Amino acid sequence: MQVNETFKPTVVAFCCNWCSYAGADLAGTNRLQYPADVKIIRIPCSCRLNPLFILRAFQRGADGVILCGCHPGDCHYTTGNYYARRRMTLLFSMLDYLGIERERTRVEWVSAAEGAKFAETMNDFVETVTRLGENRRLEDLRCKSE
Amino acid sequence: MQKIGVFVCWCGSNIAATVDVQAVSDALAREPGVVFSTNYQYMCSQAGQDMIQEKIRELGLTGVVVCSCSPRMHEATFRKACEKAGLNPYMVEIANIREQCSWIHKDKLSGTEKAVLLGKAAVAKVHLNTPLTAGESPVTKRALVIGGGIAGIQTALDIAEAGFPVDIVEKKPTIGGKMTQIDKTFPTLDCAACILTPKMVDAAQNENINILSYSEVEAVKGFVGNFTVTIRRKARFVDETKCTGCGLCTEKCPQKKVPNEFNLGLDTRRAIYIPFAQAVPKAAAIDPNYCTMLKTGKCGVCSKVCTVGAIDYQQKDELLEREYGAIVAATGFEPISMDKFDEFAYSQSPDVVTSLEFERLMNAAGPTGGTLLRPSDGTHPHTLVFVQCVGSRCDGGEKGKPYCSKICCMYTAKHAMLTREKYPDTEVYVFYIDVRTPGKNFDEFYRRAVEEYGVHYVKGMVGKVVPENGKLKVQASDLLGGQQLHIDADMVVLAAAVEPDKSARPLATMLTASMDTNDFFTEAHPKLRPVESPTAGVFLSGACQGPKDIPETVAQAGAAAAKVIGLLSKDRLTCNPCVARSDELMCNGCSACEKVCPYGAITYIDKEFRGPNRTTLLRRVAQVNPAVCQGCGACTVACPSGAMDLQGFSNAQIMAEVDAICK
Amino acid sequence: MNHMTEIVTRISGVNPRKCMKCGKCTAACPAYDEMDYHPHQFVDMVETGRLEELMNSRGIYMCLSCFACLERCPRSVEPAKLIEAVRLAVVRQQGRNHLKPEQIPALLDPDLPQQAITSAFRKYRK
Amino acid sequence: MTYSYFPGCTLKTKGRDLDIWGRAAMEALGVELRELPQWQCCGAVYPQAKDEIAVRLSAVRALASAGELGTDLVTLCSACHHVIKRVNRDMRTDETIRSRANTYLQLETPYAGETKVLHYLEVLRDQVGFDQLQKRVVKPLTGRKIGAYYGCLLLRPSGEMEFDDPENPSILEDFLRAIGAEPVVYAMRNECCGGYTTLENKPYAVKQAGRVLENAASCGAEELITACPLCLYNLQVNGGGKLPVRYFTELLAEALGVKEGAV
Repeated sequence: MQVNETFKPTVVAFCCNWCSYAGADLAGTNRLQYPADVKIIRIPCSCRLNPLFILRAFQRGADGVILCGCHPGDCHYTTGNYYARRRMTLLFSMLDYLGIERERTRVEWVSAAEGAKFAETMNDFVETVTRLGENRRLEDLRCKSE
Repeated sequence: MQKIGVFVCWCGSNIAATVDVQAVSDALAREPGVVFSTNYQYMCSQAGQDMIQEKIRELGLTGVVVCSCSPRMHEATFRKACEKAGLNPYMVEIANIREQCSWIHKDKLSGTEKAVLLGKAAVAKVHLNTPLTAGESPVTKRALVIGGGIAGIQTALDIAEAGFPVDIVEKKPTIGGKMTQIDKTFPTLDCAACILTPKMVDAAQNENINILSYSEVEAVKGFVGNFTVTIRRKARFVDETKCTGCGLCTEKCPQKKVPNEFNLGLDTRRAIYIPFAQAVPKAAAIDPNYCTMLKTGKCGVCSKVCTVGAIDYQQKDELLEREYGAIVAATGFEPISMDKFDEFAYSQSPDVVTSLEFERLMNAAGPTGGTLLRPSDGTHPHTLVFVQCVGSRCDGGEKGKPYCSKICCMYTAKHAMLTREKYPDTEVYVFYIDVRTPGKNFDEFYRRAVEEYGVHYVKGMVGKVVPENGKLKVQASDLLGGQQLHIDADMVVLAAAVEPDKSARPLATMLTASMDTNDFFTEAHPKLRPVESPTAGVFLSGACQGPKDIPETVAQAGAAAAKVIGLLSKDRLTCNPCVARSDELMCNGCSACEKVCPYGAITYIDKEFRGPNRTTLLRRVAQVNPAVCQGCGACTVACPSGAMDLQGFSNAQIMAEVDAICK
Repeated sequence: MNHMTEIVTRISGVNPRKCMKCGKCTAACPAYDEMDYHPHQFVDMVETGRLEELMNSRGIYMCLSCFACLERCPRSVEPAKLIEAVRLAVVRQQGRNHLKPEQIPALLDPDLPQQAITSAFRKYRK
Repeated sequence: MTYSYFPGCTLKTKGRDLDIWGRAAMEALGVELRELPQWQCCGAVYPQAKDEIAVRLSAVRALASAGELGTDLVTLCSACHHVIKRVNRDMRTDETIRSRANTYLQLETPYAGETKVLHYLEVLRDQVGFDQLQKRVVKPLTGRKIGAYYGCLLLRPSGEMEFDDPENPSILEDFLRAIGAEPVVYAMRNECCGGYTTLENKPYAVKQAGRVLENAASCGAEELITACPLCLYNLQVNGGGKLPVRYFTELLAEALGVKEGAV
């Protein structure tokens, strides 16, 4: 497969405040490198992630979206990540139906102690998304100007 | 339109080395609504904070964006600074350009580009921020300490001393914990019982302390300042208030074959027992697994001999529900099981013991009355081999623990020294990987064991122990001597790794407190908040947070008590204002949000609304209790009508961030 | 990294840097007395690149492949795999077979299971 | 119950007894062991090097052929079990080895470690059940004090063999109890007997076999059992006859009353 060397994907990472955002901070503290294409948005819990946010990201040209939360059983709010997991399963199958490759979305559990896992996950995800190339843009037909 | 000020921090060279801070502040200056943008060496310094405050006053800023380190580090600092200058603290947003940018990207060009984007997202968010005011909640002025070892006792005593009532919940029939089983303490060699038991008595006599022994925490509800805890008081079949602790029943009980857990099974006790002479409360308990009366209904000896009528075979478990303002976890540790380490023949020979068992064998109140005898044949051992790091410092797998258990080097030196002191005719070998003795007078202690007491310290490990003809043939490496040693030993003592008590994990789940992969409680900050759990109102004391010796445990116990006292001395607590809010006009009363709320913060009320033609109609709408809501946002996604939103992380705010990043 | 160290770590899939020098491998080794270098030294010599000495040592043929070192290593360093890799690095070189077919008849014993010969061939020659 | 059976080369020659009694006993227990139609020597030692493919192939062939028959694969010799079990794991977990082996073999269906490999003793413990075995014993070995000799290959590396506790195994002791004997636990039962070096360094093999037997005898064992032809040879020949050493299948056949007819 041909890989466009200059293609820089836009990757949005939603991180829960308690585990994954702290995990991302830890990756930074340990100077673990991952591509600058990843931009993190802090949310209080993975269950705060409204599927609409992901659709919006794909509408606006994101090439990949990843949700990181606490490990099952370790949610700061006890059960939030379970809700997130169920919601994302449904959303991902819908995205698949819409023609967005399954690999462009991902859910990972990253604890506050897993700086290395965070960096590895991001490296792997960006590599996957880069390999897939530019995403087709989700468009809301009602909003189309012509 | 907001008037936004942007402040880009260099963090010395931490940010400035890989991010062109000037370019960032220049780029952000061109964002809509930004009226001021600058960069400075240390935004968090007094001078930096002064600059922000000055600009708020001078330009009448309505929003502030600080591009700096993680909000987990200094969000509170900047919010406080802005509040002092008259800006609502929730009008501040942090763009994390250190941990999530400058520290992970080496290329300055892409680092700068990303920093600009993160700054833009923060600016976009601030545009939609609204001033928030924190609510308040009352504080129940009573603390719960879970675990009655030295950590729990010290924490409780310190809290009680400050005048607040404390309950200690202890799962065993007596408080005291592991320290009661220890013979002498390093590096001073004073007797553990002599320093611990007076503290146990103090706890029992302190009118602010209520000891709930033989009890376990069953459920925890609520939040900081307002916990409701269900405690199971297990049936001890003895009325604690009547029992005088005379011990007659424990002499007359015909069931003599019960392994004595206090002596780690090295001897036996009766089915009705007082764990040890100085137990607190000094009251007997019946072991239902062994009591003939409870199992078959035939016996009743203890009831007949008890002069105060304290025996009650009908006693049932009892559930208590109590309110607390703060909870301290002090669940302590256990030595790991030696099941997976049978290369040391622990299961094959009674003369291979763990260090805690060795404590009992050396203790005057132990099974041998303080004379060191081999458990197999009761003879005096001449050659003893101590093995350190059994199960500590192992990499992964279920076999051992990845961490250093911290206390083993010192207690092994203590055991070796005491053995040589009491029995000069013995040869004592200690096999070590490293001797770790950082602590006051610790290394001196270890050196004394070598130099004055002639303990043979050998750098190396034991690879196999073979029991043969009454001896333990120890095969070991002597790395400095370059040889494989074969020692015919009489006893082998294993310094087993320590692990958190098994009750810690379910407790952490109840408390929603976080744990590391080894089941130690995680502290809120590894350096700056070492005795607090990240969950507000939950504090950590002793070895449940990590391996610790007694002085460290007591120090941490006191520190945890100080934090609890600080909390309980407040009458009201400021709540997190970033909580869910329901738009009553949009709410259709479907209950979807109520079902996903883990805190029960959402209730429904029937509210009057103005209908058409001057009618009024009652509609069922959701209401969030801001003191109970913790702000997870589960309800906001569940809400089908879009009525529920989270303040500080609203749908619009997050969408604005998404838009700023993807374009 | 030294070229031979690289070959040996690749063949074995072992990371000698995980070793914490506790010496449990050497303590567990039943063939200690037969060896000139010992398990913990094997690991150290691979890590520090002293492969030449190791490849010329008699000890590498004395390893029983009993996996006691591997089983009991607290850091999953697996010295047995390193030793096998060093042995292979030797016998894969032309003319460095440790066992030659013409040696066999003299070693035979009527009761010897052929498993012993097969395994010796597998281990000591290419 | 029907299993594919891989006897291995030694069990066809010098270790014939292990095989004959093993089959007779399983037949008596109503378990069918079907010898694989075509099998080759497993190689006798597990190739630890990650880049050795050729020497893994005969094990893969046996595994794939059992897989085609849709049966679990039973082995009896410790060495064969060790090799086949570990190669199977490689095929399951190591992508490089899997793809290279499949490229070599050109099997109709590529093999990826699907076959379950069982040791004869695991069949006895988990399929027949030691309690059931006990009921089928006609001549219990009452009063015989027997030490189980495990050796190294059955147990280690425990993470891959998943056979029993590597430092405190119990399967052979439980087996001995089931056939009415009194098991003797001794620490050297999982230490190597030195059999591999019998060609290279006979004096050492003699010394190490002696250590094992000495320890077993001192703990009260009057005879030893093993599942490995090389261990048996080494303990018998190099051990100097201190204790009788037998295959465990011999005692099993004896207890089930099928020993005489089998030979």
